[in-house]
Amino acid sequence: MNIDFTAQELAFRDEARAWLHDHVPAKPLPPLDSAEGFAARREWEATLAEARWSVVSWPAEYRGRDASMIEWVLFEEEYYRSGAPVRVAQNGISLLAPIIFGHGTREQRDRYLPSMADGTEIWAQAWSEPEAGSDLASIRSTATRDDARGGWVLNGQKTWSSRAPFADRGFGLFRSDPDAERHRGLTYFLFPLNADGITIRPIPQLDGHPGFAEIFFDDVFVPDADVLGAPGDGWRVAMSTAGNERGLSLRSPGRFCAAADRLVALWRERGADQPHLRDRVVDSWIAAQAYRLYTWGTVTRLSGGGDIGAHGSVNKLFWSQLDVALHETALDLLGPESELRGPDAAADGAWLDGYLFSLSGPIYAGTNEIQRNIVAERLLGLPKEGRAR
Amino acid sequence: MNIDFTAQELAFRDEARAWLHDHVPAKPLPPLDSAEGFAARREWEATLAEARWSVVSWPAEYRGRDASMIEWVLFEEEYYRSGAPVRVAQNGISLLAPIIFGHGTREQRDRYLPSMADGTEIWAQAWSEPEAGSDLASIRSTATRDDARGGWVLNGQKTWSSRAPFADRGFGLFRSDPDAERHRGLTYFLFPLNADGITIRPIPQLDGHPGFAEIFFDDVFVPDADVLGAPGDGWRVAMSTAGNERGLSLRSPGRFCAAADRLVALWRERGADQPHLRDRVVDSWIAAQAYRLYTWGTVTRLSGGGDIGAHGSVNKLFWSQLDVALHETALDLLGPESELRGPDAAADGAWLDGYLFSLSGPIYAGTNEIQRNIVAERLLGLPKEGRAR
Amino acid sequence: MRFALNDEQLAFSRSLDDFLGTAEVPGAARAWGEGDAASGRKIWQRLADLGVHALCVPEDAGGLGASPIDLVVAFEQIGRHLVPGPYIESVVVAPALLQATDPESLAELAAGSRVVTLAAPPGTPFALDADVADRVLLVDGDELNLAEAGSLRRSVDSTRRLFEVTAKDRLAALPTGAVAAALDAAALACSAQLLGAGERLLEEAVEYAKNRRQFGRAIGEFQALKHALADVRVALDFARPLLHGAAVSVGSADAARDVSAAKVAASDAAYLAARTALQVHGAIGYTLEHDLGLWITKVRALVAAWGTTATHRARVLAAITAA
Amino acid sequence: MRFALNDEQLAFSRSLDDFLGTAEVPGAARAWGEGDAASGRKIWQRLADLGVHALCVPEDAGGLGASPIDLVVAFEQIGRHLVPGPYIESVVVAPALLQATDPESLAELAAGSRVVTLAAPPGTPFALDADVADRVLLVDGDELNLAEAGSLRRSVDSTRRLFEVTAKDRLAALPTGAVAAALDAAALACSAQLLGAGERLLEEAVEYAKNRRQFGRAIGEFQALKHALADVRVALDFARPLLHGAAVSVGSADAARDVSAAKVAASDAAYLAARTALQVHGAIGYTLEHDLGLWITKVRALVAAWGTTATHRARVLAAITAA
Repeated sequence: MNIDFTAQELAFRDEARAWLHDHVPAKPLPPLDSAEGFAARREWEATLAEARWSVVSWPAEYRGRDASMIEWVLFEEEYYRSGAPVRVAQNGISLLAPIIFGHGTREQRDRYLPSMADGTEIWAQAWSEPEAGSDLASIRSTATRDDARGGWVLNGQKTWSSRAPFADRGFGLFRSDPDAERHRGLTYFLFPLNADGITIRPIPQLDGHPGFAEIFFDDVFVPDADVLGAPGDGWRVAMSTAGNERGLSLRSPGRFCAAADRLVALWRERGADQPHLRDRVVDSWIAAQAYRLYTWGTVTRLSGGGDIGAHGSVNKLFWSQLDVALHETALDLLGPESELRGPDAAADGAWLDGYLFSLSGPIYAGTNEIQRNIVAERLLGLPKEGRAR
Repeated sequence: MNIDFTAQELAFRDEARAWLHDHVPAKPLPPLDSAEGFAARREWEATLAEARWSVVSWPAEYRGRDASMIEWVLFEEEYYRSGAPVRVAQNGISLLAPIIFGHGTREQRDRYLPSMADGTEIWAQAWSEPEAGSDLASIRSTATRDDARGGWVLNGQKTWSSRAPFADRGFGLFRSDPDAERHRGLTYFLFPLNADGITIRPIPQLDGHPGFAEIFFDDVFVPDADVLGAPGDGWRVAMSTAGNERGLSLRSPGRFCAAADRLVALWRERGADQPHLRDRVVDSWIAAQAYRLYTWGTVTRLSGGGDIGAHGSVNKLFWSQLDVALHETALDLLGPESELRGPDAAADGAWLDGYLFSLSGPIYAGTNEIQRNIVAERLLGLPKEGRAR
Repeated sequence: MRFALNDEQLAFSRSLDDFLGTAEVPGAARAWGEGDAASGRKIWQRLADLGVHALCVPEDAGGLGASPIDLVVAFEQIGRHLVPGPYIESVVVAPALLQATDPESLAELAAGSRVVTLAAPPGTPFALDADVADRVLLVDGDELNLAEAGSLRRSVDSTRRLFEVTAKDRLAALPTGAVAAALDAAALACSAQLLGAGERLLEEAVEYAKNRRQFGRAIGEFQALKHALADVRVALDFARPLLHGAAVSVGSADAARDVSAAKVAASDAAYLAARTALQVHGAIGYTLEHDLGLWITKVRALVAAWGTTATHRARVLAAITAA
Repeated sequence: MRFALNDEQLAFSRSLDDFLGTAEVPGAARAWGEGDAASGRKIWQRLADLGVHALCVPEDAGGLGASPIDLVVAFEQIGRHLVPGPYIESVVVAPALLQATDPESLAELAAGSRVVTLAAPPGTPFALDADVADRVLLVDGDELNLAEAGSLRRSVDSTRRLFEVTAKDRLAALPTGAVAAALDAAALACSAQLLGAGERLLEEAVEYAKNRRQFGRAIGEFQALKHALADVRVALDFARPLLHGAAVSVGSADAARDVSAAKVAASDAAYLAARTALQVHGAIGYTLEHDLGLWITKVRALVAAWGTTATHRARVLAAITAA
């Protein structure tokens, strides 16, 4: 058991660190989900891509560096430690790209991956529907076969589509066989968000920015070339583990370690007369450290051919709770100023923004209630009893 | 709205305080659930009774003082503040006596209440059964009619009978109609614990003392005179609110206020270099204060003819959690000494004993899971879904 | 001993609830946050007509000289309905501070025709809604100053418009204890506001849990949500008596301790209600379109207002260890 | 980077688990607590035969000179199976402290034929099981003393027999850092014991929840219990990597920080497991007849042993704020 890295891994990390040190914007960019913030981050994606840092784990032919999972985690640690901007291309890169690599045609890879890698096309996910929040399988939006045109016609409504207000393309599941039950008869589609028949309605979040949107589909035609995997096989395609390993399940520990380090710095500034907060500061740091080490364990297992499986739920429960607790502690340290937002506030308002963002953690990508059910039933073997939300 | 007391109430309180000040044993008695501790507490009950402080809220003819509910709470505050011993007669006085007053015959009152009041007969409850922990209505112990002898024959097994290892008499529900469903067909019996056919098996608790016992019934005859209420009506009798108001639901706030005061004193001694515990000490004190004030609200409502109903569950959830948290905080203040028990430990081991006792709070008298169901369904009106333990 | 609201207090509470329930307050609060105070001012005036603004003004100055209990009743409704505006400042603090220096203003305050706001660092570093106030004050120790509003600072609660202030003219040195008493009354009112917000959040979450269906049943059937909501009920039920107890003890030696205990408990209970309500609602609760977010962000702001819970815990500790 | 146990470590763990699973340890632990050490001594010797006692003894002194990872593996099984006796003292601390002053004793320690116990105030004020020890030590700062055992003190964990000690003869002044390193190793072993106890408590609770029926179904179907048990799984899963990380960092500049982080997380996770297991079992878990109580009381004792969580949190804070 060790946490030592090869010379190659260390060289990779050092190169990333040096490049980030030289290139990360000195001033924080405008908020991610504002028009300016989105545009500024597109540019940042292009800058990353130019130096081949945007998709390090992809193969070289698609602008990657063939980085191993270890190298990917090391890169992410450096990325967050450097204070670099949140990645606007993240949903595409972490949720969609693994599916395209695993289930897409050669043509689909060539058509979509390069523009994803350099930020010219930003992707938004379109999973949830108004009546199917956490219950993904109860999707009602339809795909009707159109043999004449060689494709499908989409109708219905998606919601909670992150990034959709400013993104270029979307991906999601539609019910292509109206007679099939729940998980069956779903098909995975890719589509441009400016297609005829698509209407986007941005939804402002608690922080005031439109982090997500509703997408309305009114006879939207999608050619067969933009079906990912086989028609009717969408659920299996979407749930294939490849999509989770480097995405939400294996959420980058660098993010929490960097936040914990900032919290410790805040404590150094303001903790002297707030000793009652000591335990919470320490516990946040310990939790971030635990998450980092846990991730190395996961990487070891996955590198050895293992599957993340229901452990992804353990992972999600932990980081989502850590994230809320860490930001709550920071706000308590800020005292009467904790309600302030924006550039006049401490750390340019990053603590409050991070706090508001953290509140979505226990909700999205499967509520924590669902994750606890999964842990209890699949890892502990407790009996089922009608799945809970 | 006020928390002012009448001259009569204040005089009552002052009299109690003065008497307790003069009579409470200087040294703590041996543990309640040891033979010596039990015997010493019987004597203490007699001392209380002699001065008419053992059952203040009972009518004068049964050695009480006709104290109002307000006076009773005041007495309890003084009792706990004085550091007086835990009452060995408590189960009888708080659980059984209200039922005897409400449903018993004149003869039953005359036969049982005086000896309960002076501690010559200590009562143990016999509710639970091995297969019916929290699910009280699934009682299997039987009562079979014996017309010839004019009574009933009890068979079966009860468990978790507090005080049973050293007590004199028991009370509990038995299934008198084998064909009736769950809550129906139960009858409320009183019986001597030394009756023919009764076997008591003491069960040692985490603290090493036999706080409860199993009671085995093997053809135990009970005459009709010892049926409380009508045969078959036992569930209704047992659940009548009278039994809860001054018992477990309206658990004496004096107990928690006295414990919180002791915690604050411990903090004064040891808190200086443990500022990280500040919030927990303060929160325990605030919670005890909240419980005291909440109780005055309940007393106001009950005095006005109101019913405690499902608010008893709110109450139980709060005090049981407060009690655990308060004792955990004390143990943390004690640091490396916190594991010590007995007379050599801080406060004669009272913190650790109190801690172990507090752990039973969320379990007994209906687990906290059941209490939360009751609050959710009866107070919040959320839909039922098969009752949980 | 009678520890319950009396019939007049219950009727007062109901009259405010009835009015505010039909006043489309969340819309007014949103507009208020965007600088359009018109609807908010109408509500302000109607609440003044219902007697809210006169509560803390002595009878001989044209007010009601009401008890702190009435104050708690009123501010619980203000919190429950998300009423925007400098109520604590104008209704609670200003009458206490201006009594000596500007007694004539009290009748106007009582009538709702004068809006006063103030900052009182360190606990209250900014003046709420200074742009709609007729007068901006700055309390500096025992000194009362007329102040000038500076730039607008954004709060997590978009309906709270905070302004920097700088002292302009010194108005008076207030008698010892006057500022402390006024700020205690403010903290008490803020606690009541938090409790009202917490009650509303619980109510909304319960309603949503009864109606929202997932996996083929109402989500309120799932035990995890039931128990989380039950815990909120418990927390609120035990915060309320502390609030009422603090109101009863105003003027006594224990007032500061009891107000602080109430602020701590009301903050924690309301915060638990907010977190739980958000989790029950899921993503919809995370949108600004749904009114829930207005209450959630308000609770976040108020737990740190008029003294953080840390400050109030420290005050409780000082009181209980001094004895 | 390979952050997982290797095959030898897994085999070692399994061998201990297999033996202890058949050794009727809870019965031995009960007897041990009552002063009858016979069965406990047999287990002691068998574990020595399996290599446990030789782990920290250098190879040239007749030991295995094993890695801290192996130590963690062994003590997790000791905690999991509730093995009574001064293992941390004899297996971990004594070899480190006696290396300089009494090198001959090391081979006997490694063979399990010598039992050593010790006190090291303030974190470890009493000597465990001094009545069965061949030697009692007292660590006072950097000074190592031979000590005399005084009276028996009762622990909440009836299988922990604590003795007061007084110094008799001064043995040596230990080199700077030696005591600290030995006590860190002890805290690491204690953390592993806690994690093992926590895993066992979870396992017992899950089994009980699957089999115990109430209200017509297995109580493990109820979401409240499911979620409580899932939370325990999460807490244990994230304590384990801290333990392994601390083992890896032994000897580095971060060792003290990492050991303390592990002790905090293992204590909190094991304590959560204990509280949850008790709540799942209900009254039966509250009886001494059921073995569950032995684990519950042991966890309560160990969270305060070899440095309380407060002490360890303070050490983490000092380390992370010094940087």
